[in-house]
Amino acid sequence: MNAPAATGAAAPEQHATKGAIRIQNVDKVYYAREGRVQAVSDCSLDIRAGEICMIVGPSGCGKTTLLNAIAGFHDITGGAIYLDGQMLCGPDKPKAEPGPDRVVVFQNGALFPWKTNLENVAFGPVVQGRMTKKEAAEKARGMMADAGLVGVEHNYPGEVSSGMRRRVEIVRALMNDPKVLLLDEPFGALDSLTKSVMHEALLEIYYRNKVTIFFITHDLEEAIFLGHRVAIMTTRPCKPKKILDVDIPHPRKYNVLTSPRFRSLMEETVSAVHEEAVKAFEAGEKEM
Amino acid sequence: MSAAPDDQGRLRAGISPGEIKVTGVSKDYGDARFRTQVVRECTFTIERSKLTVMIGPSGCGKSTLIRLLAGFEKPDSGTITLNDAPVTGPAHDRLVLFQESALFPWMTTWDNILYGPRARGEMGRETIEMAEFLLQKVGLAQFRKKYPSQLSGGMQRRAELARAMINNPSVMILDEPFRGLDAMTKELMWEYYSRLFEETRRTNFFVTTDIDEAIFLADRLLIMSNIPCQVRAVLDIDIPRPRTLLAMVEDDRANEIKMSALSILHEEAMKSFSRGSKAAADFVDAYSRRVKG
Amino acid sequence: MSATIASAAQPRPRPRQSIFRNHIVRAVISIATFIVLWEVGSRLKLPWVGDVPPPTVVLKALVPLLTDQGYWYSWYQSSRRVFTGFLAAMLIGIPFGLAMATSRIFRDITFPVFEILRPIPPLAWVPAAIIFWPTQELSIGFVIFLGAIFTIMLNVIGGARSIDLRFFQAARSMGSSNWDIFRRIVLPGVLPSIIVGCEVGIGITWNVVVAAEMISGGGGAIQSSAGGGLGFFIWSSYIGGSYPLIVVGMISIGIAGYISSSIIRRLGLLVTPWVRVR
Amino acid sequence: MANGKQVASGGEIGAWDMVLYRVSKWLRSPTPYMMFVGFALFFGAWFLLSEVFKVWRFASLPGPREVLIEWFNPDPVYGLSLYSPDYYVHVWSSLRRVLYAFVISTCLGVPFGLFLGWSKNFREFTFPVFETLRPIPVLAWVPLAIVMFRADETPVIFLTTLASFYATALNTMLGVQSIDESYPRAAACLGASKWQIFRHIVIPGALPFIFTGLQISVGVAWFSLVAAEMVSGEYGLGYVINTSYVNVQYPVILIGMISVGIVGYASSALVRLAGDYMMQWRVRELALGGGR
Repeated sequence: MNAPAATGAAAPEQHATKGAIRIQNVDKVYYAREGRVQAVSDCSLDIRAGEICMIVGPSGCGKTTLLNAIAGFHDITGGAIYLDGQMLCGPDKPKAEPGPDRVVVFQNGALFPWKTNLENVAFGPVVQGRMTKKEAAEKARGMMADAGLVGVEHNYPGEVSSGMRRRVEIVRALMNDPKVLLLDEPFGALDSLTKSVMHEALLEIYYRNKVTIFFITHDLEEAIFLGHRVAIMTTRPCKPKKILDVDIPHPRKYNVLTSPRFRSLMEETVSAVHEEAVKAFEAGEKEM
Repeated sequence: MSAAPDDQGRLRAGISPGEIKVTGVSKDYGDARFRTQVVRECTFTIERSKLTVMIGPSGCGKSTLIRLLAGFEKPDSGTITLNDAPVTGPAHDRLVLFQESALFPWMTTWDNILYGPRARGEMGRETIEMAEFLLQKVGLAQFRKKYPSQLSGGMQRRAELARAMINNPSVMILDEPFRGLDAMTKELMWEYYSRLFEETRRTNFFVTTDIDEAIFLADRLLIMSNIPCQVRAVLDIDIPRPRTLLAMVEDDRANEIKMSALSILHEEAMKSFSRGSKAAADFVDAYSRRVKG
Repeated sequence: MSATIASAAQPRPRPRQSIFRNHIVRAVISIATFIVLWEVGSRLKLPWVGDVPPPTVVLKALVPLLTDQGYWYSWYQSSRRVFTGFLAAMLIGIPFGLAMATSRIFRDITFPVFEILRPIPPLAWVPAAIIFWPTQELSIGFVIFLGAIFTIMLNVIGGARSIDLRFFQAARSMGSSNWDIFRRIVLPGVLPSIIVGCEVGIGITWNVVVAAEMISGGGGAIQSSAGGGLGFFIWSSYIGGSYPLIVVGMISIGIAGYISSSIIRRLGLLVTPWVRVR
Repeated sequence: MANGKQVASGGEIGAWDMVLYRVSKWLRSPTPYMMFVGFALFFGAWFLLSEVFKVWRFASLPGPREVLIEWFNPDPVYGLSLYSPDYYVHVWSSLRRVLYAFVISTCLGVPFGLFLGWSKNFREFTFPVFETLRPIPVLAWVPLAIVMFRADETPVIFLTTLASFYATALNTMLGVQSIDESYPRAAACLGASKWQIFRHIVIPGALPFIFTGLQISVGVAWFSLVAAEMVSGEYGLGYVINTSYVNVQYPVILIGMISVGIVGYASSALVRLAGDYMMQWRVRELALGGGR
């Protein structure tokens, strides 16, 4: 096993004991029209319980494939993934079962447009049969209030702003008391100022709920601002190139962005990522 | 992609950078009870041969301002002048690059670039040569026969830059041109675009919501307030060119500017965010109390 | 989210057998089952299906027809009608639609009239058309024309409206004249919608031609013979009691309709190369 | 989109205010007056050509005045007007046929389409047959339908159903296929079972397409009903149009055509209303995203 050594400097506050993910030598090959595609190759990564782990890489590098494997949307062709020591998928069982312990927040948002925000948030516990509709609505209302979402319960997602929609979706995920939150570039489509507001909102939610967060992004500033650790991935096939400990204490606010420590981390990341980006950029152009 | 001296000469040939003055411009929308002032008493100058960047929260009326500058719409009051001549309508001395690509999907890269000269009937041998040169310059020589849908996002933006440059506008107006590109491609586009600016020294007006983008590119930075759109602050960014991403991260001056810009912007962003609904306003309220307390 | 393609030299082992082949096989199985069920059902005289001639009988009836001049003449008659009616609809519908899309006043004047005429099904026009037009051929042509024109016009208008506003602004600021914008922005912009409209329109056209020929043949509206056509072929087979020929006629029309819409699709892709690549 | 719409929603604005505002804006634009001009031109030309000047072939067409007088005549010359009970018998029998056809095709077409979209196996085994039969124009089925069903009423209903069924099933299938992949995934994440995904995601997700299909379905139902009634059957508006021609009662042809137009338009409007009612979320989204 080649788990990266924990430096401890940026260890997450150890409130959470559940939600450690171990990704072990994962391979993923699929066959597209153009032929054999090696999306992920020999990828190993340990994510500690209760930490925010940021996965950074250029778009199309296979990060989402990794997330899909953890969530159980796709099978893997080699290696294994464990959640708290339990095998999610591995040699005998290539595809994990999607379940409410690992909830995904999607790139373009997946709030059901035909349900009101409240119905969306209450959806999980109701379909799992854990709560009646009424209990779920009660709890949902409480959780939405905690996240500052008051007065939009009976609106449809299409009626509220995109930043608001993302928050509703995160709350919907948290309703299930998940061990892990899997976020797939959730703020990628927002403009940068709304994004900065959303970052602080996400941290707020995180400080109260202490779940493990697996966060995919290609925005370096976002990665360093939010994460305990930042894993920089190589382009095609995807595997960790460098794992960076972000030793800026939580709770963080936007003025962290201009602190010296932040800048030195930023420098380190920029240089590591830049060559990958150029590689991806050029590969993209060649393919065209 | 470094520019040979004669390259630079060619790029600069025929450019006469202009200066736009905006004085006391206001613009309202809607009528009777539904009237809203989007731009109020806006006054600023887009200086000759400089890259002026305007930053403000989304939905603050920046796009309206661009439509006014381009001449698609007329201001309710105030004046806009280009080189002291009033702006009356769209013309090819002020070209706009839109958010996301506005390349005509039914034309090849080559035809797209030549659209302007063709429309004005200026298809001399020189124009063709210039088009050829620009195509090389933006690195799309092999893609001349491709349609926009066959190009990647970054290539589309570069083709659009070429399409604008061939018309030799005295001012180029760019409305969040790199929005929608992924963060890494975007950063490469910044470097590319600022090098192009340094070579041509054309007057550029660039609108964005991204603070890093703004500081990386700008000679002057205009920070706008929320609706109604007004200039909140003007910062001169005196960081030497050429700039690179890494140098900018290390630069103390850049960081200072960022800090002061951020504090203004954060306030405006929160305001713009809460304008969406009452609930968001409540959220912002609760949030700021929590942050302070 | 696709990742890179491994070098082309590598062999391409596929873990499962080809899906493509599978799906063709399934289609064949499905159609074969349908034909067998049809054969069995009609041989066993099941209710409803019992009176439909079985496929074997239909096939037997078809073979001599292939060399029959009259049968091919019906093809020719129907196709000619569809073609002329459809051409007229295009020649009038496209410019009309473009005028409606570009001129506000013209649209305000004509669109409401167009909207109240549209819900009347084309075939309801048959008697009125016969009263109005001097010859039979013209009245059938007119009804076919009506069948296609509404769809074509709606698509032209819709297509013109969906052109991105920024294209106009960009063209305008690069110094385009109105005519230039119309020719180089509006026309190519609506072309894909025109093609979609034509594809739907020609489907309706075949429906209408069949019915018009049938009504003229046997429904009573037109007493004299309307000069054949596949619709008439079906109707006269029905009157003459030769049921297998009804099915032959139906299949012929199905094939004709399919061929004409694929021709339009092909032509469409030819004139809109930017839609094809992607 | 830094303008107009978003800005206007600043204050508290009621739905009724918005309606009033839109109406007043519409009245101040040239549109309604131009519309009036358009109608005046159309009916005027028709009237002048057929009744006053009696130009060329127009002379044989009944004019608008003639048609209106007959339609509103308590004692109709040709026996059919708003005051004759026969008129309602015809309208009702057409309406009833369309209703039957619509209900049957919806009950069959929607589930069929849902399964076509939902299950790849089902689709691959059944869709080829569907696609082979579809190019045959519905109206080419007329004689065969008469042969198959013998009775008077069933062939007409069968034809109408067939036309509607194609539209409904095809659009429902497209609707299911159009659902963003992340919706069923999100539901699976939240612990929904396969059946729950079908009920909570697939059905509502396909609803917009289903209603588009139903709109088309009503349209083609009237289209083929009229043709079928013209060829066979007794009663019904198509029958009225055809027999009036045979009996040289020309104004009645026009009455029949106009009635079909009105009833057809009303029925598709009903479907649209039902769709809006069932898809509140879309109505509200569209209301917000109105202007550019």
